[in-house]
Amino acid sequence: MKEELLKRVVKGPDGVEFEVEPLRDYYCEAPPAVHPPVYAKIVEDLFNWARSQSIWILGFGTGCGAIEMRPLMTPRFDAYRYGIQWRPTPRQANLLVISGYLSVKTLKRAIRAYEQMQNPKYVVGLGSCTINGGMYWDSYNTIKRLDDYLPVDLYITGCMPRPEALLAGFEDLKKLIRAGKAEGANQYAENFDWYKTNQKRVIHDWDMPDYNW
Amino acid sequence: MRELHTRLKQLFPLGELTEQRPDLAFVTVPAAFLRPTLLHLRDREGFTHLVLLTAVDWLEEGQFQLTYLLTNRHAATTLGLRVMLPREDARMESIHEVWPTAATYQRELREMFGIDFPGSPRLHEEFILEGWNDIPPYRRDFDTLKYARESYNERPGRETHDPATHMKQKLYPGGA
Amino acid sequence: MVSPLYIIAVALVAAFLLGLLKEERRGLAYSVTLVTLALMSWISANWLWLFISTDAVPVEIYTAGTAPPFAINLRMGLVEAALTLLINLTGLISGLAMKDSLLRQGRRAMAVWLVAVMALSGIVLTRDMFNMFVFFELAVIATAGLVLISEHIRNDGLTLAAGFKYMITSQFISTFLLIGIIFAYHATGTLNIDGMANTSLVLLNGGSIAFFLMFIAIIAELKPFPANGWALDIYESADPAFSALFSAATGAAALYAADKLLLIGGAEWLPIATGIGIVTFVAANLLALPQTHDRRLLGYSSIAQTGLILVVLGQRDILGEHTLFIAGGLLLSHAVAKAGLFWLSGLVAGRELNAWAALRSHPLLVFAFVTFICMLTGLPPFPGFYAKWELIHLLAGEGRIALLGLILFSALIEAGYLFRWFGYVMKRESPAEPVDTAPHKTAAVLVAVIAAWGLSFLWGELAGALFGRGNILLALPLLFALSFLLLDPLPAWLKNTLAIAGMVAWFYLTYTEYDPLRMIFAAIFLIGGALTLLASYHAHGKRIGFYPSAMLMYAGLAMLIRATSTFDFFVAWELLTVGSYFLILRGKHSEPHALSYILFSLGGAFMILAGFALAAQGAPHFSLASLQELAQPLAPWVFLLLAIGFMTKTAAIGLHIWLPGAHAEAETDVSPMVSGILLKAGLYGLIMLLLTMGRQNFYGVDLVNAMLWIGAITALIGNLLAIFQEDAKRLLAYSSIGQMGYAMFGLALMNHLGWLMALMFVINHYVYKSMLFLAVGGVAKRTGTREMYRMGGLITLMPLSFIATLIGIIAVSGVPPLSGFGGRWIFYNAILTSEARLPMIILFLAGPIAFLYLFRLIYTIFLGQLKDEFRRVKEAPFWIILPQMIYVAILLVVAVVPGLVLRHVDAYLDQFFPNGGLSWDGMIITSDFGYWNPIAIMIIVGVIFMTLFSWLLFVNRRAQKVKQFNIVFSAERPFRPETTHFAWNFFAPYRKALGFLTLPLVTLFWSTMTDFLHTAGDLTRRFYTGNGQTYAYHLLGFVIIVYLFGMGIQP
Amino acid sequence: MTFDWMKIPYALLTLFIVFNFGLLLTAFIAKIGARAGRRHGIPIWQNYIDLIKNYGQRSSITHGVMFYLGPVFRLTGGVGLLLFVPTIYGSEMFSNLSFAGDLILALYFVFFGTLGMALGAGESGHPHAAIGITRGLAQVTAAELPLALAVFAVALQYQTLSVTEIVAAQQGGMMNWTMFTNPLAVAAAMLAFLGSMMRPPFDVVLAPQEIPIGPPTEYHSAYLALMQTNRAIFPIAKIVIYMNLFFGGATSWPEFAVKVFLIYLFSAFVGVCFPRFRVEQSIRWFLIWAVPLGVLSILWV
Repeated sequence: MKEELLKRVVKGPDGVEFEVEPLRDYYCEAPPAVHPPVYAKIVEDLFNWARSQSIWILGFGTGCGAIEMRPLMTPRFDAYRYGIQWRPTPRQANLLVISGYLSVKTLKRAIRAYEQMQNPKYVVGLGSCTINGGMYWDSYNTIKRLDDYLPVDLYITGCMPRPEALLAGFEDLKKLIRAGKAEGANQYAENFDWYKTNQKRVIHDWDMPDYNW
Repeated sequence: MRELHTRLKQLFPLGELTEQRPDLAFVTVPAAFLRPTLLHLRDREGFTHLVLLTAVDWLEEGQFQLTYLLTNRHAATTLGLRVMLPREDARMESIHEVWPTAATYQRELREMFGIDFPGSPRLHEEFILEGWNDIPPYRRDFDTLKYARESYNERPGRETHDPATHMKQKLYPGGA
Repeated sequence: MVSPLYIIAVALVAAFLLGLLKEERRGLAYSVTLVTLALMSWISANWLWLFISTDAVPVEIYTAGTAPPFAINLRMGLVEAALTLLINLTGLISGLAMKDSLLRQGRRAMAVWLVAVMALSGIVLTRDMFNMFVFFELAVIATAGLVLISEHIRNDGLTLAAGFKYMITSQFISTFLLIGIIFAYHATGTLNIDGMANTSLVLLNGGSIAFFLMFIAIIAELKPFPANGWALDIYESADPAFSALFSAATGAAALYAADKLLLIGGAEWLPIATGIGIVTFVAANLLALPQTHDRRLLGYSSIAQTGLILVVLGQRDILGEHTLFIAGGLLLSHAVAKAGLFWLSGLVAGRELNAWAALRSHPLLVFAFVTFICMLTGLPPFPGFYAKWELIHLLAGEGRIALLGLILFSALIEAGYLFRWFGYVMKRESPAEPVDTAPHKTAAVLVAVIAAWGLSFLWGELAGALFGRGNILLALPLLFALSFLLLDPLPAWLKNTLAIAGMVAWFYLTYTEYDPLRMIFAAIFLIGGALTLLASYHAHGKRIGFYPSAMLMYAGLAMLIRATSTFDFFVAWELLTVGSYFLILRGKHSEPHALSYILFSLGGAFMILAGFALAAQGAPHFSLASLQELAQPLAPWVFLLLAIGFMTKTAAIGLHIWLPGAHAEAETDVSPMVSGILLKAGLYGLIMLLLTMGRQNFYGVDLVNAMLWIGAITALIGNLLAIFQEDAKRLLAYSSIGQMGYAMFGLALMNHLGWLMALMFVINHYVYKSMLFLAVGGVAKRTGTREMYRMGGLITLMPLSFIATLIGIIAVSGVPPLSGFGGRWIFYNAILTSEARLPMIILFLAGPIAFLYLFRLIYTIFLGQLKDEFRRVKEAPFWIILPQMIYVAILLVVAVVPGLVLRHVDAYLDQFFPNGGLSWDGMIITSDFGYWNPIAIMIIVGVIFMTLFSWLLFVNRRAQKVKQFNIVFSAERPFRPETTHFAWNFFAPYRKALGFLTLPLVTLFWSTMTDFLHTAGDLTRRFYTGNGQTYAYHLLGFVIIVYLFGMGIQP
Repeated sequence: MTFDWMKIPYALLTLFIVFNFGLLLTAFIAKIGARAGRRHGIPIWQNYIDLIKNYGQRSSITHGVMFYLGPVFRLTGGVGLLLFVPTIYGSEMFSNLSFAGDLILALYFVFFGTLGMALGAGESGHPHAAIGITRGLAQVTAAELPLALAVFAVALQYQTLSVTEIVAAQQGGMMNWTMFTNPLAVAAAMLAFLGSMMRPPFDVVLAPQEIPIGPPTEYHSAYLALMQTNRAIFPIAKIVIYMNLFFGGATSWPEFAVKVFLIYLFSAFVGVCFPRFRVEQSIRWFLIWAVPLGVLSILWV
């Protein structure tokens, strides 16, 4: 545990001393909730269609695959015409692209970013490394199966996959969303303990609340 | 380079010069003489730039080799100083006063090889790894594969091919 | 009637008898001394009563029935009776106060003491020059003797040196005097002063040199600058009770002697006396400025006062019959206050000014100290105030402007060091040695206090009789305020209730008198003041000193709006200034700020005084309304002086540097009083001024236009400075400067809507600034800091304070639908008819800048990250919240129905500016250019807001409440709240762009000014080497200079 | 006073038209910007989809009361601003709720949303939000000044503060527009317009790559949807004021559409051509270039 997260005794302006427990006082402790589709099917279909046509990707590159994401914004590929945009904050993003190998250290940040996104949210694993470790299969600090830690909706294979492959992958993701099959967020909430156990097994210095709201 | 070596040798008990290129050479220095040699090189010989500081694990010899790579910008020559350390309880004098950037390299070496540099700033803070709980991963007695197998789940069905044979088979299925 | 001769005879006999007593019978000797002094005082008092109660003529007495020099010629008149009473009483009380040292020094000292007092009385009583010389000799020798006898107490050689220096110089003087008398006797054949005067001595051959010698000798006895080094050592080394006599009685006697001599000299010598007097007054005050030794400072101050009185005597050609009233007022003020201060100095152990902080634990002594310094500075209701008022008026009436200016300038310096000293008393660390509270010593001080107030009443009555003015001490509000002095031992809540009741009652009694314009101010001063006082319920204990000060301020405010004559107005102005000064000084770290406040305020007040005096042109009674009858070339000057005076109070740019510190450092409930309420006094003054005088042309500059520019620049700089403050209360203080700039701008537009806007600002500023100061004060009270960046995230802990602040900042910023918008709307309509377009642009720039500091205020305190140590902070105390909530209600009501107040004012303004008023048609307010419907705005905004809010509530009904660190942080987590709360140096880019506008040039200017004065004082101090010889040279030099001047003007 | 209740449905109709127009217009402008970069750009209906998507988000979090109120304030500011100004000249139907106040009301109501948004973002506790706000507020003080001066010049010119009357004075041919009768004021105002549109070179407030993304960093789901709605309405409402003051107003919806589009295009055009200013640079820029124009326009009237 990092020092700033330890319990500490502070003195208020009135001279009374009391204890501050950062993890309890500064962070929300609630577990994630399952948000099942609640509206009539036609409404949910409309929403799913909208979700599929408005995919906001979190601007967060984890590995070398991040370099393949940038061309999507350029005139050559122009992903905007498919309703795909980048957002700089996880609060507004729907899609987390794990772009390549994921070291344990980065995994921690990826988990935070994912948990701070709002339901429904999607994860796409990009490249072989996210599938089975790829060329980092024997590395001491790189995870090999992304779906142990985050609910992945779609993998795009390749080392590296070209932007065309990404576009094709996004189209597949859209189909999944429209079909109502992209319920990763709920899956994550339902199997929260399992995911946490997996995450904590590789992240040895767990210095954050269990769920990062 | 030779001249330099001759000059230096009159001052310090250096080993033999290994010349890789006309502008790149390595020489071994006893650990105790490293610091004066570095200072001499920096202040008298114009080797003002510490390019890198790295280590090699000679497991079989029971030694770590530290390499201090220095560059003389004007003469466009690079000289590497090698220092051999015993592997057991490895420690080396810190040179962060000579080059402040060395502190960062020394942090890395402590984390990855477990070589101690007493007095180096922020030496014991985590550098690249977070929450590492095994022996330093760059030591050769650390079994990376075993560690990876134990720590990270494998996906069943993964195949591994040697690129040379695999590509040969693919390109020339007949086996020409 | 007992013959006045007995005053002298009794003293001589008693002194003789003392010599017969045995050395051991000191107690008896002491009793004899006191009885004798009491007897002498009784005789004087008897005579005084006779002259006051009947129209008795002065009595001339020749002892031994023959003319001097073989006998003594005495006269007893009103002045003589009063002065001998003063001298004898001072002698008696000082004798009491120095009981210990007199008993130790034995009968000889007592005998000398008696002789000294007797000699001083003799100087006053005698009517012949020879005996004046004799009495002077007696006084000098007795003085020196007393100093020398007391030497063995201190035993440091200093006293001895001081005594000898005094002796030598005095003999020097006596020689002049004696030679002069011989010449004069030779020339005129009489020693009688009136006789000499009748024979017009100076016209006789060789007479002028004789007069010069006598004159210079008497003047030198007054210790004029620079020939006074020898006397100062006396002040420094003698027993304080003796110094009291030396300062009060010797000074009075010598002045009277000088007065008698001027009778002989006639009009030609008056300018010389004036010149010596004013030089002394200015120089001695300058010298007093850098002093750190209390008695030496008092010594300088005594010399300065003597100089001032000499000026009055020298101005008798224009003061005429009022000389007595003025000189008497000044002299008695000086004598009583200085004697009191010297006695007080006997109670304090240390000699540094700081050591007087020991007084703080004795409220009664603090009160005494306050009484004395207010008396010395000539604040109402003390006699010096009446005297100064008449003096300045008469001087102005005769056009002696330079003299007037010098007197006021020097008086300001005097106020400077006296109030600085008071600041030390209240705020500096208390020394280890306690105050000596021996009853006989404190009694002396208390007698002086009683005398001070008694004289104040007397002078008030005299002023009533002579000039038809009301006695200030009989003004009901002031009496009410003073009664809190007696009530001070009561608990605070009780006094608070009384105060509120009193203010409301006064409003109820007087509200019929006010026209709508005054009504606004009356409501703010009295009802608003009462409302602010609600917050004072939060204080526990007795809060000694708070209520007298606060009520003094409110009394001044209450009297201000009722004032019709310049005199009443100025009295009220001074009262509110002093009251607010005491209030501000109560803050923990407010000492330097309170000092700069009182200095700027008094400077402003003196400007106003000068302005009124110029306007009156010697008329004893001048009503405010007559200001409009003034014509060129006088009017612009009067306008200028008055305007600068009032702008000091509104903290216009250039005169603003006192405000931030004073408002920020004041106590929680004082800040709204001084900001929300007190600032309006300045605006009231400006309104009064503009209403009566209108536009004035000053050498081609339209002064109202100049004011327009000042208002605009004030608004800009005030706002700009506010955004760079880290201290919340300072931020609000600077914001007040800006807001006052707006109001001034509105007034200076000189059209209907401009005035309406200014008045709307008056109301709004009172409400929201009081509210904000209370809210911020409450937060500061709970968190123990005023620095905003230390706070943060308090919204959930202090929700009510937050609401008050939120409403406040919306109102200040002028965003619809709250009341600030009305002000802006009227502003735009007002400037459309104005020709002044350039200053307006500055104001346009100032407007949006307000957003910056307002947002900073609310964000850094209430939003953002909550810190560790404030996690358990509670909401501000109930009594601080309550007025805020009332203000919130008022703001909302004013926002919806601004017509409630404004339409009356609007109608009232029609008589001054018939064109361009608003029309109030139902709910719509229409101007010549636009329209505004506050209720509709409120409803529309409310409906839209509520609709959207309900919609968001519905769609977000399941939102998860998270805590402060649950923010996206670039996939990291925040480290600590302190490093996550973005608050310090909030507008750094703005500083880069426009920071050059905030260079403290004005502060630099004023601090250079004070430095300069101090340096001047220090330089002059080099004259005083402490060497007797040097002092003799000074005296010689002085004589020569006066000779050259004096004889040079003779034909 | 009797209130004409029919004004409410009419006002809602205006709101509806402007809302849709705004959504399409911003998308269209974005498409033009994309074309300048040789891309296709977003589909024209993309804004609708984004809006539905954001309402369709299932979860949301809140940082406190002011966080909640921020977007409400913001949108109230936008809607209110639109409704306080008559949209179509000469049409009783689309004069909206302008009976409540004149030009000054509109100008000051602009700040209503700004202030509320600033408070909401402040409550989120995110330092980037606070940094963004300080930048925005600092910039707006300088950017609003030329506008205020220009507005004042126009008010002086027409001797009225009523928007309707100002438009009325500009009727009867293009040469009666303020743009031609008082070109200095219009120039100053259009420079101020650039500063208030959150587009380059004055978009350091949002600065997506630097302080992602300034004030709205923590906003999401329905909060964001409300703010998007405002992004459609608010610029149009602002442009309506410009149109009415400087470009002769609009007598019909097509004219309205064309004028609003052209004015909007101006800022987009400058935006794609120029890089971003730092705050102190933009303050200096406004003070050096735009304010003197405004001052001249006032002196010139």
